[in-house]
Amino acid sequence: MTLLKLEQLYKQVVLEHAQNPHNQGQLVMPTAQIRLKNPTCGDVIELQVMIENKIITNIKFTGHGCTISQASASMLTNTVKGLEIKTAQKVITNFLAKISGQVITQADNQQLKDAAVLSSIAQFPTRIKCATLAWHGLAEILENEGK
Amino acid sequence: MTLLKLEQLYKQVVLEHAQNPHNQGQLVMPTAQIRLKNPTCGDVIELQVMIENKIITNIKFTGHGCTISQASASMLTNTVKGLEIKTAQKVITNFLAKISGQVITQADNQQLKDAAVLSSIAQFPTRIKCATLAWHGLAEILENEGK
Amino acid sequence: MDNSKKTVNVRQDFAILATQMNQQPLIYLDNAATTQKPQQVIEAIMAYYNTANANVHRGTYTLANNATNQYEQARTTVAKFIQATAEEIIFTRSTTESLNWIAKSYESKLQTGDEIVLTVAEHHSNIVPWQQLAQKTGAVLRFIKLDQTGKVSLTDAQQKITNKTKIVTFAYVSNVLGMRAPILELIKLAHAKNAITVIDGAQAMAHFPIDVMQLDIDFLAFSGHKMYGPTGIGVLYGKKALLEDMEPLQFGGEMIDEVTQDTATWQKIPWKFEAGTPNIAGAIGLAAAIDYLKKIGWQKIISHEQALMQATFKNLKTIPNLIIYGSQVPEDHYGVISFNLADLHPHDIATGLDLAGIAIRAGQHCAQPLMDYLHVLATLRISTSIYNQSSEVRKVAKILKELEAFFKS
Amino acid sequence: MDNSKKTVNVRQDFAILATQMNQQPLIYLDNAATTQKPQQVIEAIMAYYNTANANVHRGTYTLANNATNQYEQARTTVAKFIQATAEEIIFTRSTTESLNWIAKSYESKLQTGDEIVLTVAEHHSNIVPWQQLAQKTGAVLRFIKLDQTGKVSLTDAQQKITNKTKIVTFAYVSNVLGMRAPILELIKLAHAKNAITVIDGAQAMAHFPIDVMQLDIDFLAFSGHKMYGPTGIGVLYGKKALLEDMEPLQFGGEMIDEVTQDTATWQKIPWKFEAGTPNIAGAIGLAAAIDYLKKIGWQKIISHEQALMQATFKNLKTIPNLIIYGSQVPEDHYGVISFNLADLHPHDIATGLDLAGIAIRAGQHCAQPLMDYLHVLATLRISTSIYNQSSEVRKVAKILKELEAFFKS
Ligand SMILES: Cc1ncc(COP(=O)(O)O)c(C=O)c1O
Ligand SMILES: Cc1ncc(COP(=O)(O)O)c(C=O)c1O
Repeated sequence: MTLLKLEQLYKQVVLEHAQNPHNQGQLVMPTAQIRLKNPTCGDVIELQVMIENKIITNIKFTGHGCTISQASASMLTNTVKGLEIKTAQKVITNFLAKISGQVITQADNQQLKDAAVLSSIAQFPTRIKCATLAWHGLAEILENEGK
Repeated sequence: MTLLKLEQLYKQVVLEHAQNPHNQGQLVMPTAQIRLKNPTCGDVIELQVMIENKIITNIKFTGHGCTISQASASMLTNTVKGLEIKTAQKVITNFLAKISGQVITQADNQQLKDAAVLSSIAQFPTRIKCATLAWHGLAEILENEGK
Repeated sequence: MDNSKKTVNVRQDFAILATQMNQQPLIYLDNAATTQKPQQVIEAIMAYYNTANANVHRGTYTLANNATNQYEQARTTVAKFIQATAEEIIFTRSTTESLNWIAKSYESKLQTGDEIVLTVAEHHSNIVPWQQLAQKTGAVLRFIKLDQTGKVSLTDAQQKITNKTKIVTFAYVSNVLGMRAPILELIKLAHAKNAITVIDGAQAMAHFPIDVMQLDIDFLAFSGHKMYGPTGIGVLYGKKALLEDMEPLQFGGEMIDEVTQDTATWQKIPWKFEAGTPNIAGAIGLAAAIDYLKKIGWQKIISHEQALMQATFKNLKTIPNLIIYGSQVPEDHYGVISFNLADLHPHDIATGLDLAGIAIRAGQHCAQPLMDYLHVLATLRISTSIYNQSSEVRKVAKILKELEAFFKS
Repeated sequence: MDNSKKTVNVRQDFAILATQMNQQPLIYLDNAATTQKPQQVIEAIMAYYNTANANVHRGTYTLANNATNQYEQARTTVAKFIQATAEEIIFTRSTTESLNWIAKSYESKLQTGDEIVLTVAEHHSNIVPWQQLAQKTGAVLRFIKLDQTGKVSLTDAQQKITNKTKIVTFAYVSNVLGMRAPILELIKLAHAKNAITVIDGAQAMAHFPIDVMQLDIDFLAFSGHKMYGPTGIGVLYGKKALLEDMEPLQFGGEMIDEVTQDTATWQKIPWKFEAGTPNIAGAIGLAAAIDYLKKIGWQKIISHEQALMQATFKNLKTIPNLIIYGSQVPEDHYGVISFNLADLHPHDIATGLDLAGIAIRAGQHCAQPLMDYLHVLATLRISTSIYNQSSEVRKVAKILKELEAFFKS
């Protein structure tokens, strides 16, 4: 029974992202970057982005952390690469809404790509911080860019 | 019933000492003095003593406070005036013992003079501080003298 | 008018009110010192310990998450109570600690010649921290006087609050006179000179609603135990920008972002101020007290307390040699009334009342400068709350008369 | 060996142990963060509020006198518990506050070039206050290393404690490694150089008796909530002469002797440190926790905890890829054991355990410098107490194996 619940949290796609993270590494010349920390567990993620003409042309991350935070960062980079700032901000808002248990439209859901599966975390409140760490970080970067 | 208990606390002799305190005033040339304060209620007593050849040849007090603290200071001065330091210390010890509910010998009791009646305060723990303020002050003076 | 009917529901919530003191039914009239606690508050504390106890902001397991949620929910409850946001609420031990933290944090911000303005009616907890600040920085304390009715004098305030003023601080309600300071006017005077305002809310919170936004309060300090909450929990409210500008006062677990052997960085507000394990049960108990007040409702609380103050005045006024300090108008008193009876010492009177089961305060009420100002050595003080009833103050007046006769005989 | 029989009496006292977590019986193994509270403690708090609640050191009526007596009696209980005198016991909020107060009070006593010696295994609460002290005074921090088994190295201590050393401070028991510092030797080294010793007792008090006289401890800090007592109450013990030599850290009601508008004088120790209304119910609850420990008796506590640590080791050792940090000898661990499982992230493991009702900690345990020193990012930590039983640690081991299989598949 415990394992069943665990499988619900760590879906295959989550484990895959964690084991083979996408966009891991550093950008040569990022236009913005941020360092994020979950002080409870010590997870650290550094996000670097390249923004050109209000479009996220590249994004990478480094750091270490639990399966959820790593998979979530990997999914985030996949989802937002190539998006305009405004669109990326909408996607982040949708992701945060979904993960806190709200229902979003199917179109919005599709836009989340793999990250959509992370919504199962809504049932595991102790891990929401892990799943949203990178997303909050990107939101902060984009807010500053928008200014 | 309340008044009965009150009478027990404020015996006639207590009220008399408070209304006509003995040895109130200041010494011209005290050999030692102390200022005492009960921070709960603001009572203040200043004790002045004249000690010659290890004898308390004179003692006076000033200050303001409740009936109990004034009466007690008045009784103290009456009781210890003329005593040797050592004897006065023993008297103080006996007084403090009696007021905290302990039994003392009849001889010791007589030596307390009027102050013996204050022992009824043992039943009124909220007022013990008032009744012992001056006595603790003299104890401190005598301890320093003895050094 | 007897309002015992209105209060009977409330009294059931306070088990201690059914006890005896010196073989008499307890009449508790020292609410300005600390209020009694309703079962709702005691049960909230018990429930926390029996179902959710864990340390906060640390554990990754469900129990710890529950504890953290309850603790942070308590912060939100406090914030809503005064119309603030949760990040502006710091949990402290007490009003005293809150005031000390503000004063301490201004050590790096004041200079010789700066002035701190307070009133002559402050509680020691809102004097001594400022004395210390003045000693450390060379700033000067300036005391606003009271007018003849005991009100904080706005005329004098206008004199005292100048361009030199950096901080204006005062008790919203005096713990001796029970009177309300002209808070709106004082804050306007302060802000006109760019001074910050520090409000000692200790005696206000249980009696009427406070809206920090509308009053434009910069800092507000209060204690849980004076508003039906537990001991050991207090609140420091500060405007977001001001709190962000303040350095933490204590250091250690929970308030930390990152630590190496030689350096450390802090969390955001409010957590940067809460070093170490906080009084979790205390915060939850305070939130329960606020819920309790809300359930009764301000309107009911205020009308009950005003009626009671009227009854108190009416009864005390039947005693010829009794002097009431401050305003002679019941409506000016928020739960507190100080007086003396002839030239009898308050301590003796309080003992007489105690023997009749009546708990009222005699002394200086941690306000020696005000005692000096009023030229009294000490006073008696009745302080009321939602569970007191006019039959109780009637009994006080009756016993006072008996005591006067006893001591004068 | 199953010691559930020995513990069954104790478990009844903790209502929370009968609750479910994630549909599983709760197994609480985060006792180093905070312990659960027995009914005896919760009831002492309730009884205080329901029968004796009043403010302390102020009122002249019987109820206030009762409250004051209970509060001061709690102080005496704490004093006896560590072989101190009542005037040497100051009630604070927590270990963290106690340590901050000591560090703060040495700001006026240290100079550039003075050294503060601690160990690399300290909790943030025993690092950051000293960093602040160093920044303010120009003093330097020096960290004693651990030997290969995780013990505080006496060889290194001899190097680090020199004539420049003014303060030597360390956790009696580490909250990560669970190991006991060589307290007698360290204190002797410190005193030989006329340095004062500050002991962080947070993780020690619940596990074995401490005699401040015999150990010649100068200052000792600990928290009620880690020894079966309530949150929001801690203790600062200091030798009488040292406390008398310290200035108060907070100012206001209760700690005052006399106040005028511009000056104030303080009470004697311990009261000069307790400004404002203290956590009265917290102090009484802590005393009840001490009475509870005494009733069970140290011998029983120690033998139960040792047997449990042995069982914990035995069970964890059956997992091949599990690394235990620090000593590999169960007897060296006082209620705490940190470990990692293969290269799995502690956070993921903790979630898996949580789903099985098991509450253990994953993370850095407020000890980042120690994590750096051990070259780990985070660890898992089991911390036990008098109510845990070997069947519980057996279940932990079983689930750990399942989790390893799950994450490795
Ligand atoms: C006006 C005022 N300010 C401050 C305080 C101090 O409150 P506490 O003792 O809870 O810190 C009190 C209570 O005694 C008070 O009445
Ligand atoms: C060794 C050690 N020191 C200090 C502390 C801080 O204790 P508190 O949070 O109760 O102030 C802790 C608890 O986390 C600890 O384990």
